[in-house]
Parts: sequence; C-alpha cells; structure tokens
Amino acid sequence: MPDDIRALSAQLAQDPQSLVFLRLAELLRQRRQLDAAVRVAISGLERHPHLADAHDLYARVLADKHDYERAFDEWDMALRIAPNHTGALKGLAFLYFKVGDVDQARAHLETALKVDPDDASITQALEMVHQGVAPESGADAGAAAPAEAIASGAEVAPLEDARVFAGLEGAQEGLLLLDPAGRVLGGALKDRHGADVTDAVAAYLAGVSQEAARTAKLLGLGNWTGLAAEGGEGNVFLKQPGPEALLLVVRERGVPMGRLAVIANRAANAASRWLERQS
Amino acid sequence: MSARAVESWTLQPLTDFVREAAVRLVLLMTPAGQVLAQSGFSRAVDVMSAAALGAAIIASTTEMARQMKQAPFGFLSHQGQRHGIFLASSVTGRGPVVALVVYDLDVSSVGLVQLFFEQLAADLAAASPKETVNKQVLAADFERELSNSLNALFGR
Amino acid sequence: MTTAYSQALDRVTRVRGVRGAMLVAGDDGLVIAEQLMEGIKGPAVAALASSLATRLRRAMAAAGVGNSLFWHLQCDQGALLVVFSGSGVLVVAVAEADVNVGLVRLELLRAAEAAG
Amino acid sequence: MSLVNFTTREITCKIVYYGPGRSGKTTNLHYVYQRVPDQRRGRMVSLATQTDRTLFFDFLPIDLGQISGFTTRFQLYTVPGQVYYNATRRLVLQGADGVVFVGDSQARQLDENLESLQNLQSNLLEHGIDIRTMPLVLQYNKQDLPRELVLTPPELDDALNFRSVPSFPADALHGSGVFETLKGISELVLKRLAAGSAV
Repeated sequence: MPDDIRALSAQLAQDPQSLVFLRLAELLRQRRQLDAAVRVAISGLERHPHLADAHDLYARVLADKHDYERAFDEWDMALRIAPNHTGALKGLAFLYFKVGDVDQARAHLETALKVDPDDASITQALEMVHQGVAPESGADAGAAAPAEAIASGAEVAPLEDARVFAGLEGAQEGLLLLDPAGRVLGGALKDRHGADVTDAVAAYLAGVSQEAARTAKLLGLGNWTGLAAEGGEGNVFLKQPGPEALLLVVRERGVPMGRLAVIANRAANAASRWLERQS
Repeated sequence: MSARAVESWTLQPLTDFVREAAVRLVLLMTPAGQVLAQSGFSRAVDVMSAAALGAAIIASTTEMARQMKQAPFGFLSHQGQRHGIFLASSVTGRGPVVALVVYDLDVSSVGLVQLFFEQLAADLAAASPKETVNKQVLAADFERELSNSLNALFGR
Repeated sequence: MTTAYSQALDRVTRVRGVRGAMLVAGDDGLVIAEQLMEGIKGPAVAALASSLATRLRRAMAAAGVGNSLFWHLQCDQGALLVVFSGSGVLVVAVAEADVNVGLVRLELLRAAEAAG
Repeated sequence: MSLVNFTTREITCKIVYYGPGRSGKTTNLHYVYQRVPDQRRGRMVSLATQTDRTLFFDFLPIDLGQISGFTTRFQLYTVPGQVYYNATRRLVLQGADGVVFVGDSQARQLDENLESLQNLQSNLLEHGIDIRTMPLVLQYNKQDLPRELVLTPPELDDALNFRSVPSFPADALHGSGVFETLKGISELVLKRLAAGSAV
C-alpha cells in the first residue's frame, strides 16, 4: 500500500468523522483501486449523507466502474443538496453526452459555467460537446474517450494557481494553499522528478499544522506564526494566512531560509486577500 | 472512536485522552482487573482478558517494587514492531484506576501517551464522585433467575 | 557520556534568549538529557517536539525535499528549534520569539554532532 | 470487589479457584469453557509453564445473561497451586468476590489440602479479609479414582470443612460436579450482593 494511501487511511481510522475519506477515495480512484474507493466512499456517505462532495465523489467512482445508472443517481442527489455543484453538473453532462443527449449535456455545462465562469475545464467540455470530440489530454492518464474527458474535467484542480498567487515569484510551482481538512484550495507541488505530489503532501500538512498549534498552545508559546524547515534536498515554509487556511512554500535548498520567509509572507498576503474575496 | 464506560464519570476523560494522545485502544480498570471503561475494543469479552492481563502486570510489578522496598513504578512501556503498550495507574476518588493503552508507533509515541496520561489522571481524579454510592438491593426474585440462567448456561 | 551531553547542551543554553535545551529520543518522544529554565516542562516539550518532527518529516518526504535537518516553529510568544542528529536523537531548544535563529541553529548542529 | 453499576445495570464478579497443585483447578475452567456456548464466553487465557502447570493464572470470562435485569458476568481465575508461587497467588486473590477451593480427594494429598486452605486464609488476611466473610465453597475433586485411594466427601468435610460451607464432590475431568460447584459459588456471591453488603 503506498504511503499516502496508508497515511490517509490511518488518519481516517483515527477520526472516522473527518472528511479525509474524500481525499482517500479520490486517491484510490486515481490508482484504479475502485472497489476500495467504493467502500471508503460509502462509509463516508453513511456518516455524511448530506455532503454533496461525497455524492459527487461516489458518482465518479461509479462512473469509473461503468455503473452509469447509479452514478446518475448520485450526481442527481449531489445537485439536490447543492444545486450549483459544478462537479455534479459536469458529471451529469458527461452521462447525458454519453447517451447522446447533447442538449441536456450542454444545458448542464452551461449552468456549471454560470456558477464558475473561470473554470477552463467547463469551457473546454462545452467545446467538446459542440464538436463531439475530445482533446488528447485529461486529468486521467491514458487515452480518454470524449465522454470520459468531460467527466475527468471534474477533477481538475479546483482553483488555478495563477488566480491565488498571481504575480508572485514562482507562482507556477512550489506553492500550496489548503483548507483545515487538508483539501487543496490552490497551487500544486511537484517533486524533483516532476511527479505531482500535491495530494500526498496536502494529506500530511493538515496533521503538521494541527500538531504545530497544539505544541504552541501546550508549551505556552502563544499562537504559531510560521514553521520553517530545512531538508536535504529543499526548504519549506508553512504559514497560516487565515484561520481557515494553510500555506506551504517549497523551494530548492539554494534559496536561503530568510528569503524563503519573505516569499512565504508575500504568498500568505496574496492568499489572505484571495480568501477574503471568497468569503 | 467507540468508547464505552461502566462507570460513566470515566467517559469524558477517556474520550479526551484517546483524541489527544491519538491512541488505538484504552482500557480503564480496577487493580483487580474489573473493567471501568474502554475505547476501541470490538468484543466485550476480549476486553476482560486484556483487563485481567493488564492488571496482572501491574500487580506483579507493584509486588516486585514492594519486594525491592521501592515505590510502585510510574508506568510501564512495551514497544513492539508497530504498536506500543503503555500501562500506568492513577488515584481517583473511587480508588486506584489502572490504564492499559495500545498505540500505533507511527501515529503516537510513548512520550505523547505519557504526557496525556498525566492529563487523564488529573481529569479522572477531578471527575470521580467523592461520595459513596447508595447501596441498592437487587430484586428478590434474582435467585430463581440466577438458577435459570446457570441452568441455561450449562444446557441443563 | 552524560558529561558530553550536558556540555553540548550548555553551549545551546548560553545563547541569549534560549530558555532550555534538551536531547530527545525521536521515536518515543522521551527526554534523554535536559537543561531547562524554571517553568519549562521537559516531558511535554520532548513528546510534542518529537510528534511534530515525525509529522513534518513525513510531509517533507512526500514533498520530495529529503530528510528534514532543522526546523523552527515560530510562535508569537516563543519558538521551538530542532535539529535532527543522525542517530534518531533530536536536539531541541525552547527560546524567546526574537532569538538569534542562526546562532541557535549552529549550536544545535554542534550539539547534535556531540550527541552522535 | 465486585463491580455493580445500577445505571448501566451491570454486575461483574471475580471468582478465584484456589487449591493445592494438580488438584484440578484449571480442569474446572476447561470444562466450563467447553460447555458454555461461544457467545456466552470470552477467550480462555492461560499463563502456564511448558508442562501446563499454571504459572500465573488461568482466566475465563463468562456471561450469565440477564439476572433481575442486570447483565451479569463472572470472571473465573485459577491460581498456581505450587507452594513456591505464593506471591502470584496473593496477587490473583486480590479483589476476589468468591473462592472455590478445589481439594484433591486422594488420601495422601490431605496434608497439602490443609496447607493450601491455611495459605488461603493467610493470603486473604494480607488483603485485610477474614475468610469467614468471604463467599467460599469446597470441591472434592478426583472422586472418580479407585475408592481405596480417595477419601469420601463426609471424611473430607470432617477434615477440611470447618465452617460447614457448601461442598461438592466432583470429577472435573469428566465434568461431574463442575457445574454444581460454579452454581454454588455464584449463588453465594450474588446473594451477598443482593444483601447489599459487598457493593
């Protein structure tokens, strides 16, 4: 079992009520461990039956298993809970497209676009629906059929880095913004070999910030304001730009810690401005 | 995490401890091995075996300390490949309570468990009712029911 | 052995603003040696520093930046600074918020070397 | 010290099988273990030597079900009989609600029975307990052996049963008397609880 899956499983076992099942099931889905993903999704749904994200997630797993009828029901339920859930709208569009109902597919995608006009994946999917073909790339590896490509748009990173960290040095990489449950709000991380490690790092960071907060509190050090760490291959800086967010900056070892702190402060400011606009 | 208490005042301190120390199993018991509360166990009877064994370890090390004319040990720790076991006792208004704790080595540590055990001990001492419980009397027909139950148990 | 430890810790605590230094067994979060000012709870520092270190190490491994060598938890009323020695021992300093981080880091690295 | 909880309506009692080495205490527990349905018993735990002599104790939790609306559980323990294990015997005896003294009926074992009974009395005293206040039954085990080797129950009563507590002849290996003994001690222990004197 890969470490990130193990870590998420352990986190879920520790706190079965937490929303970490969303990340775990998604990771399992991406690794094509679909039966395991189903189990995790269902047990999550049992605890959070009114969480649209959970229905959306389960629907994606079902769609991957080609169980389209139940996937339809789940996306439908997600929409009943959250009528503007773009993931569910895209999912339903995918199913409609798949059965040849282009009008419904388009209608759902257009609703989604109204909710999130900046989501490039929706525009892209709309184009596909118009043309009836898919571009080569999709978030899922491998050759995606047109319909699957639309659905895979549902898992494009929820925000684009440029929007959160616009104008910052190195905004394209090495910056990650998370919510307290460890879900990615913006940014992405790649390791030295170019592999996307966003999910795995995000999963661990929530635990790091909780432990940092507890340590500061129990040792009577007040609130923690930052965590700087040197690694053999690079340096990291962790900050809390707001009560509901966690920011990680990763730079190669050549970047001095002081400079890293400056970058982190700037990124934190950008992130907190962005967070304010969201609320 | 599923926590269950025979003595309800132990429940809140126990739940807090499980969360803070990130441990897998906890058993609170009397030094004679009677279970007061547990968290994380799935079958009631396994809890009893664990309690009997845990109490036995505490009893034997306490006896060892006594023979060495020393104060009883503060805590006992055993570290395996993946899990650690931590045993310690504390004093409450209702008498001594022994805690048996099992934790995953990659999630918690003996230091963390020990740190939050101190809190648990303080919480238990604060939560324990000081007055003795009113003695109540079991129903009069209990002898007949006992007899029936024992007969049923042995299939007679 | 014990003298070597206390000498190593001595140098750390001599830095202005450092309120205590200790050697901690990284895996089990227990104190190996300590030199602390009044009011600092050694066992709590040891347990929490080792727990945070473990979590941080995993996150850093996942991020592909290698083993963590030094970290610094900045708080508004103080700081925790930690260096990893090769043998799984953490050298920990508890300090004021405005301590000279570079100097403490240097002394922690020296202490780590001395501790083996 | 039994645990009686009137809120959750649970009773847990500790019963200790006491007696000289090889008198059949573990055999009693094994028989109970075999006869009690799965869902009514827990794992039997034996801390034994390689030759199956009890080293520390055997332990068997059983569930008596609902009695007067109380979920009632018994924890059965044995102690090691060998004289040199007295420290462990005293530890296991701690907190006992009732004692089953398993005697060996063989005539040549009479002295060992007596010695073990005296040892029980003094170990209870170490815990501050007068044996006269402790629920106690006697079991005269190995009554299946040839008649010329064993003493009869009345003879054993004369020799061991000074307090005229309930006594039961038994052949624990084949099960006769095991159930009667357990029932006997259960009644004494629970009667004492019912009287409200032991809570």
